[in-house]
Amino acid sequence: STVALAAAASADTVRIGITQNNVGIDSYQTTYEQAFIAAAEANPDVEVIVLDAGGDVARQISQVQDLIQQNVDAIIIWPTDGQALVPAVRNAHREGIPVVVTNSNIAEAGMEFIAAFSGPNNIQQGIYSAEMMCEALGGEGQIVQVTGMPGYTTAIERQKGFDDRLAEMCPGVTQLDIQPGDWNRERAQRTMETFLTRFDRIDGVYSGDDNMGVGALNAALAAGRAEGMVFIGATNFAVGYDAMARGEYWGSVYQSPVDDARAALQTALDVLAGEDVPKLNYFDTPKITQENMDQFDRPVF
Amino acid sequence: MAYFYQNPVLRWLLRNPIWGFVLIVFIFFSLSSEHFFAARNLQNILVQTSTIGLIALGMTLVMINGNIDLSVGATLALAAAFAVDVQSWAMFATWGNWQILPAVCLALLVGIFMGAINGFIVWKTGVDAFIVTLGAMLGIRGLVFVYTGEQSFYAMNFAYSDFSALSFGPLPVLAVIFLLCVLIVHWLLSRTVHGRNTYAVGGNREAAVNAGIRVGPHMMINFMIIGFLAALSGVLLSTQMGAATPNLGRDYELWVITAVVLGGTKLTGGKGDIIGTLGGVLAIGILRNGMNLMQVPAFYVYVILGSILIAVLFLDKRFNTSTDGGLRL
Amino acid sequence: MLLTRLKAGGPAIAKQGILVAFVVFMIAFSLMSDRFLSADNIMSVFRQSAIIGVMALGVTIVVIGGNLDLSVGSMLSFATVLVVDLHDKIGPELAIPVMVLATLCLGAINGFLIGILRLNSLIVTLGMLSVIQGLVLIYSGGQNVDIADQRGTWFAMFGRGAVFGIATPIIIFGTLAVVFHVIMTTMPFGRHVHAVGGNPTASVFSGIPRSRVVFMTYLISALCVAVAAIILGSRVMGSQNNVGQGYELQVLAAVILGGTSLLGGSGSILRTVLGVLMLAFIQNGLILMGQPYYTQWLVTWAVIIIAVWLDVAAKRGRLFSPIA
Amino acid sequence: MTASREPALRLQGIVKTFPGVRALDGVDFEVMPGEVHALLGENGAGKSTLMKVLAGMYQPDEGQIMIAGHPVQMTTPIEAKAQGVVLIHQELSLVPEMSAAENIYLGELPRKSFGRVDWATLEERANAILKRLKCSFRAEVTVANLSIANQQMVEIARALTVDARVVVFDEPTASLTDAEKVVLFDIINDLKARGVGIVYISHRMDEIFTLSDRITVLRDGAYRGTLTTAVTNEDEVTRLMIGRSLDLSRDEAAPNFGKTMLEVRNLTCPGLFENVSFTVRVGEVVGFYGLVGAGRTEIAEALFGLRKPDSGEIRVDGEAAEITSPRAAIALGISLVPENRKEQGLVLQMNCRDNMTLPQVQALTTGPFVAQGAELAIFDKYRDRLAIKTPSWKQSAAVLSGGNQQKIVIGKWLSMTPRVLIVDEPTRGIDVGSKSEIHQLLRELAAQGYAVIVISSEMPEVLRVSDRIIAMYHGRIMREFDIKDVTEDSLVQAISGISAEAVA
Ligand SMILES: Nc1ncnc2c1ncn2[C@@H]1O[C@H](COP(=O)(O)OP(=O)(O)OP(=O)(O)O)[C@@H](O)[C@H]1O
Ligand SMILES: Nc1ncnc2c1ncn2[C@@H]1O[C@H](COP(=O)(O)OP(=O)(O)OP(=O)(O)O)[C@@H](O)[C@H]1O
Ligand SMILES: [Mg+2]
Ligand SMILES: [Mg+2]
Repeated sequence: STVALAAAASADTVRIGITQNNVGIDSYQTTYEQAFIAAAEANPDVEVIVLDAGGDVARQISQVQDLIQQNVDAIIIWPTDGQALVPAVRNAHREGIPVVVTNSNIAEAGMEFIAAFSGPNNIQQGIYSAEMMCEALGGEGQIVQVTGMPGYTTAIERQKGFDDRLAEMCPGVTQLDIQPGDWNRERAQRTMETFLTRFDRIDGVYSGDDNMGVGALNAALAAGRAEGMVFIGATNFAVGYDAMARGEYWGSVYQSPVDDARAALQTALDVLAGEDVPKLNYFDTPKITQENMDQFDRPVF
Repeated sequence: MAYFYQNPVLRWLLRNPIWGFVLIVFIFFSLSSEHFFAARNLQNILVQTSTIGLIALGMTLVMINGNIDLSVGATLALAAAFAVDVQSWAMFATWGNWQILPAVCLALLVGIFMGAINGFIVWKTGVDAFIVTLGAMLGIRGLVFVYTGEQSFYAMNFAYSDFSALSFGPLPVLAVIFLLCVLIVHWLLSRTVHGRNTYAVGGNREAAVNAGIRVGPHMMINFMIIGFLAALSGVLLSTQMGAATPNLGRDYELWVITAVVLGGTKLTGGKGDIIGTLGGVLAIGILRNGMNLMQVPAFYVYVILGSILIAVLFLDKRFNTSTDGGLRL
Repeated sequence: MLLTRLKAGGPAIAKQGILVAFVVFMIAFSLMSDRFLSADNIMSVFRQSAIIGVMALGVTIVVIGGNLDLSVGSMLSFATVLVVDLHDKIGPELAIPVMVLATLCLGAINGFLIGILRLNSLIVTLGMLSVIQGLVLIYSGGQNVDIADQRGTWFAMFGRGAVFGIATPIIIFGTLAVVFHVIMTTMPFGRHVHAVGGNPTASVFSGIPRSRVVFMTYLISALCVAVAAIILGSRVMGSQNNVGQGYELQVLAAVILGGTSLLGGSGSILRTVLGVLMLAFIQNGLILMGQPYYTQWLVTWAVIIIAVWLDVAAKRGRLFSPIA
Repeated sequence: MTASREPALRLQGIVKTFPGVRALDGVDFEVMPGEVHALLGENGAGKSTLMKVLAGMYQPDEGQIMIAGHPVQMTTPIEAKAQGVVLIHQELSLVPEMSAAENIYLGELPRKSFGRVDWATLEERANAILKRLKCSFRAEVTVANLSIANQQMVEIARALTVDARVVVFDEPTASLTDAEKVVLFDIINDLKARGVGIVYISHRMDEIFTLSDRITVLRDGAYRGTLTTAVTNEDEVTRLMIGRSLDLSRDEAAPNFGKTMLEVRNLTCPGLFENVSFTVRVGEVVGFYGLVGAGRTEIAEALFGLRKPDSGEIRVDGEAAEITSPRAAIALGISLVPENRKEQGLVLQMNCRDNMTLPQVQALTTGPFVAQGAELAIFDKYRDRLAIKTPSWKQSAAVLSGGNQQKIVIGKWLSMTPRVLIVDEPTRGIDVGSKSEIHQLLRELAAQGYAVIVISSEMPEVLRVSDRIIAMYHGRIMREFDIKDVTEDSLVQAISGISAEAVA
C-alpha cells in the first residue's frame, strides 16, 4: 500500500497524501486502495503517501496533521466522520494545502475549506434503492432494513436517502423495523433470522451493502422463505452480483472502487494543476438489477 | 557491565525499560524520517498523545487500586457529545463564546457522574470492576447513541475548535493541559494520603479494610477521577474536531490499558506510577506517528504494533526480575 | 423474599445467582413477546449462539487457568478467512486440517509467551489481536473471500446442516460443552487448570507442570476458535477480514456472566453456556420487541451487572458488599 | 485490678454462623483494664472469629459488645479503631509494596496541607516505635523485603500507634524468634501497666503462663470456662481445651536406623547457604534448627527442585539425583510441607479434598477420570488421622482456621507416602493437642521407614522429634548434635554463631 515511486524526487513531482477510513474492513476499501496505488504508479510525476485511520477519527486527525507536517502538495481524505474532520481540513486549508475529500463527503461547514469532493452520492444511492424497492413491490408491502455500523456516515446517509424517498414515493410500503448489521455478513444473517421469527410476512429487505444483503438472503433461504422476497442492497459486491445472476437477489447500486480511487487522484491532480474543478464531483453509481446486470462487469471484490 | 549497573541513569532505565524504549524509537525515527525530529512534529506527538494520555493517567490510579475501567472510551464519547451539543442549547444562545463554558463544565460533570456510577456499583455490589465496566462500556455507548440519535454533532462556534490551535510559546494548549494533568496526578499519587491509600488498597485490599481505610469511597473517588479525565480527553478531542461523533473513542480502553501496563503498572494492583505511564503513552504515540511518517502500510502497522507490545513486555520481564526470590516457579 | 433467603444462606438454587437471573429474565421476555418462547425462536437463538459459545468454552478454560484471551476475535477472522479461502483452492477436506493447524500454531504462540515465558496474558493477547488482524489482512490482501459453489459442498453441513432435525452448530456446541465440562470436572487436567489458576505457586509446589498446563489452555482456546471458524465459514459461506472483530469482548462477557472468576481458579463450563445463551436471548428478545440496538446495549449493561451481582451476593450471603 | 472497675471489654452471648459452621455459639468474654486475658482453644475453636467480631470485621448474629461499660455496634474496622480496639492479625495484614512506616500508620497517615503525607512526621514516629520494639530495620524499608518475623514486628508495631483501650494479639509469636518474643512481652507488660486491656491468643502454653492473668477456653465455638492463671496449671487448661491430658514425653524406643536415604554434599547456593553436607537415614528424624533467615528453607527448596544450587551433590537412596523441579523431586519420593501454607501450600478456593490429593491427582485415575472415591478415601484417612476440623470435604480451604489449613497441607504430603519427608515449620499455628499428635506422627513415620527432615525454629519441637539436630547459622551448618548429647545451651550457642570461630 505504500509507494514511494519518485526515488529521486524531481522538482515537478507532486506529493499527495491520502488518509483512508478503514482499509481491510471490507473489500471495497481494499480494492480502492489498490486501485489508487496502481493509478499513482502509472503516473511517474506522482508520489503518494498512503495512510489508514483504522476507522478512528482521532487517528485520522493526527494523520492529517502528520501529512501537513510533511508538507505534501495535496491531501486526500476519506473521512471517518464528516463532521469531525472539519477543523483538520481547515488547518490544511490555512497551511495552503488543498484538500480533496473522497468517497463520503465532509459536513457542510467544511465545504468552504476543501478544494473538491470526489465520490459517490450515498444519499442518492439510498434513493435509488428505495426506488428499486418500490418498483419491485409494486408499491405495496412490508419490508425490513439492515443498516451498516451505527454512527458512520455512509450508513446514515444511505438509510436517510432510502427512508425519505420510500416514504415519499411509496406510502404503501411499510418498514417493519430497522436493525444494524454492522457491515458484517454473519451479523446481518443473525438479525434477519430474528426478523423472520418476528414477522410472518416480509416482502422485501433493504441492506446497507450487498455483503449484508447476502447474509439476509442466506437467512431467508435457510428458513425457506426467500421465495418472492425482494432483496435490495447497495455497493454491488461479487456475491451480490452472483446472487442476482441466480435470480435470488433483486437489485443493488453499482459502485466501482476503481472509479472512485481514480477519480479522487485525478481530482487532486486537476486541483494541483490549477484547473477549474467543480466542488462536487459525483461519479456515477447506477442501479443494477437482474435485468440490466449484463451491462456491468462482475465486481472484483 | 559493572559500569552499566552503577550508572544511575542506566539503572533507572533498566527499572523503567519503557523509557529506554521511548528513547530508542525516538532516535530510530529521528534518523529514518526527515520529518520526525521537527518542533512541529514533536508538538503533534504531544497533542496526539494527550487523548490516550489523559485517560491513562486516570487508569493508572484505577489499576493501582486493583480495578480497571473499560468504559472510558464510551465516557469520552458521551462527554464529547455533551460538550458540543450543549453549546447550541437555546438557553445559552445569548452567551456568545461563553456558551462553551457551561457546555464543557456539563461534559466534565457527566464524566465524573459516569465514573461515580461505576465506582458506586463496584463499591456496593462487590462485583469485579472488570465486569462492571465491561457492562458500562456497552451501556454508556448506548447512552451516547440515545443522546445523539446516531448523529454527529458539530460546533457552530469556530471559537471552540480554534481553542485547540492555541499555544503557549512552543507548546500547544492541549499539550499544556495534558502535561499539567500529568503533574497534578503525579503529585496526587506520590505525595498525598489519597495517593498512598491507592497503593494500599491495591496492594492488599483486606489489609486496607482492616486498617480502617474507607475502601469503597476511596475506589469511587478514583473512578470519578478517571471519569473526569476521560471526559476531559473527550472535550479536548472534540475541540480538535469541532464535532463529536457517537463512535468516538472505540477501542481506546484497550490502548490505554496497554500504555499503562507498558509503563509498569501491575494489573493486579499495588504497583505503578505516572512516570511509567507517561512513558507508555509516549511509546505508543511515537510509534504511531513515526509509522505514519515512514508510511508503513496499514496491514503491517497492526503486526508491528502488536509485536512491539509483546517485545516490550518481554524486555520488561527480563530487566525487572520478579519477586519470587529466585525460586523456579 | 429472595433477600431473606440469601441472608439465611438460602437453598442451593438461590446460590446459582446466574440461573435465577436467567429464569427471571426468560419469564419477563416471554411475557413481553409471544414469539420469544416458540420452538423456532429458541432453536434459532441456540444456533446463533454456537459461534460465540464454542469460543467461550475455550476462553472459560483459559480464564479458569488464571489468564485472559483477547486474541480470539482476530483469531476467528484468521481461521475463517483461511478455511473459506482454501476451500475453493484445495478443497474442504484439506482446508479444514490446514486451518486447524495454523490456528493451533497461533494458540501455541500465545501459550508459549504466556505459559512458558510468563508474560502478562492481557497484554500478550491484546498484542496478538493486533498481530493476527494484520496477518489476516496480509494473507487476503484485504479482500473478502467467498465460497463459489455454496450449494454443492459438504462443507455446508457444519453451519447449515442438521442431524435429526437439530442444527449442526447446536450439536457441535452442545457436544463440546459436555466434553469440556467432563474434562474440567472429572479429569486430572481440569484439576490442574483449576489449581494453576487458583494458586500458581502452590501448584508448582505440588509438582504440577504449570507452564505446560497454561500452554494447553491456549491450545484448547485456539482449537475452539478453529471449530467456531468452521461453523462461521460454513454458515456464511464467505468471510470478511474482520468478522471476529469485537467477538473477544462478547465472549468474555459471556464467560463472566457465567460466573467464572477473572482471578482464575474457579468457573464452570456449563454456566458459561448459560452466560452465552443469556446474552443471545437478550439480543434476540429485544429485537423481537422491536427495540433499537442501543436499548439492547443498555439492557445488556443492566443484565450483566444484576446477574453477576446476584451471583456474588449469593456466594457472599448478603446483598451488599461489606466493604466500608 | 479491682473488681469494682468496669471491664475494658465485655462480649456477651456472641453467636456467629457461617454456612455449615456455627463458629461461635453464645460466647461470653471480658477483659479488665490492665489485664492480660489469654484466649485458648483448639484450631478452629473460634478464637480468631471472636476477635474479628470484636474488631468489626464480622457482624455477630446475636450478642452484645460493650466497651468500658457502653454497648457499641462494631460494623466496620473503622469504628472498632475509634473505640480503641486494635487487632494484631493472625495472618499478616500488610501491604507488601509499601514501607514499614506506611504499614504501621496505614489508614491514618499523618497529613499536611492539601492532603499531603507528612513524611517527616510519619518516619519519625514509625522509627520511634520500631526502636521501642528493638527492631534492627528502619521504617523506610519496603515490607516485601523484610523477613516474615520482621513483618510480624511491623504488624505488632500498629498496636502502639493509637491510644488503645483493648489490644488483641492473635498468635503474634508464630514466626518470632526468642529474642523478639522477649521484646514483645516487654511491650505487652508496658501496655498492661498503662491500663490497656489485652487479649492474647496463642497455642504456646509457656507464653500463656508467663504473660496472662486469666485464661478463657473456647471449644467448638462454645465458651468452656475461665481460669485464673495463678491458680491453675497446664494440665487443667489442656483438659478444658481438648478434653484430655497430653502426653508430652518422647517415646524412647530404641531407634532403628536403616540405610542412608538422602545424602547432601557441599551443596552451595551463594548468599543463601554454603557447603552444606548432611545425611538422613531411613527411620531417622533430622531436625534443622536455626534462627529465622538461617537458610534452612532455602536448602529444603533446593532439595525439592525449586532452587538451582550452584554446586554440590544430592544423592537419594545412593543414586545421584538431578532435581530440576518439584515434579522430579516427587518422582524421587521427596515431599515438602512448605513454610507458607497460604502461598505455597494451598489453592485456597479449592475444596479440602482436592487440595489434599493435588500432587497425585494424575496418578489417581480410573481410565481418564479422576477416581473420586479413592480421593475421598485418602481425604477421610488423613482427616481422621490429623483430626482436621471441617464440616465437609467440599469446604473451600480458604475458610478453614489457620491450624486446620496447615493440617491439610501436611496430609497432602503424607498421603504421597514419600521416601524423604521434609517439613518446614510444621506446627506453626497448630494447637497443643494437634501439635503433640503431629510430633508423634513424625516419630511414627520415621519408625515406619521414612527419612524425615524437620525444620523448626522452636527448640522444644526439635528436641522432641529429632534423632539428630543440625544447627545452622547464616547459611552454614555450625554443628551436628546427636539427640543424646544435645543441651539447650550448646544449641543456642550454635545457632547464634557463637561457636562459629571455634568450629572454623
Ligand atoms: N469466613 C468463613 N466462612 C466459613 N467458615 C469460617 C469462616 N471463617 C471461619 N470459619 C470457620 O469457623 C471456625 C472457627 O475459625 P477460627 O478461625 O475462628 O478458628 P481459630 O480458633 O482462630 O483457629 P486457629 O487456632 O487455627 O487459628 C472454623 O471451623 C472455620 O472453618
Ligand atoms: N534480617 C535480615 N536481613 C536481611 N535479609 C534477611 C534477614 N532475615 C532473613 N533474610 C533473608 O530473607 C530470606 C528469607 O528468610 P526466612 O525468614 O524465610 O528464613 P529462611 O532463610 O527461609 O530460613 P528459616 O527456615 O531458617 O527461617 C532469606 O534468604 C534470608 O537471607
Ligand atoms: Mg485463628
Ligand atoms: Mg524458613
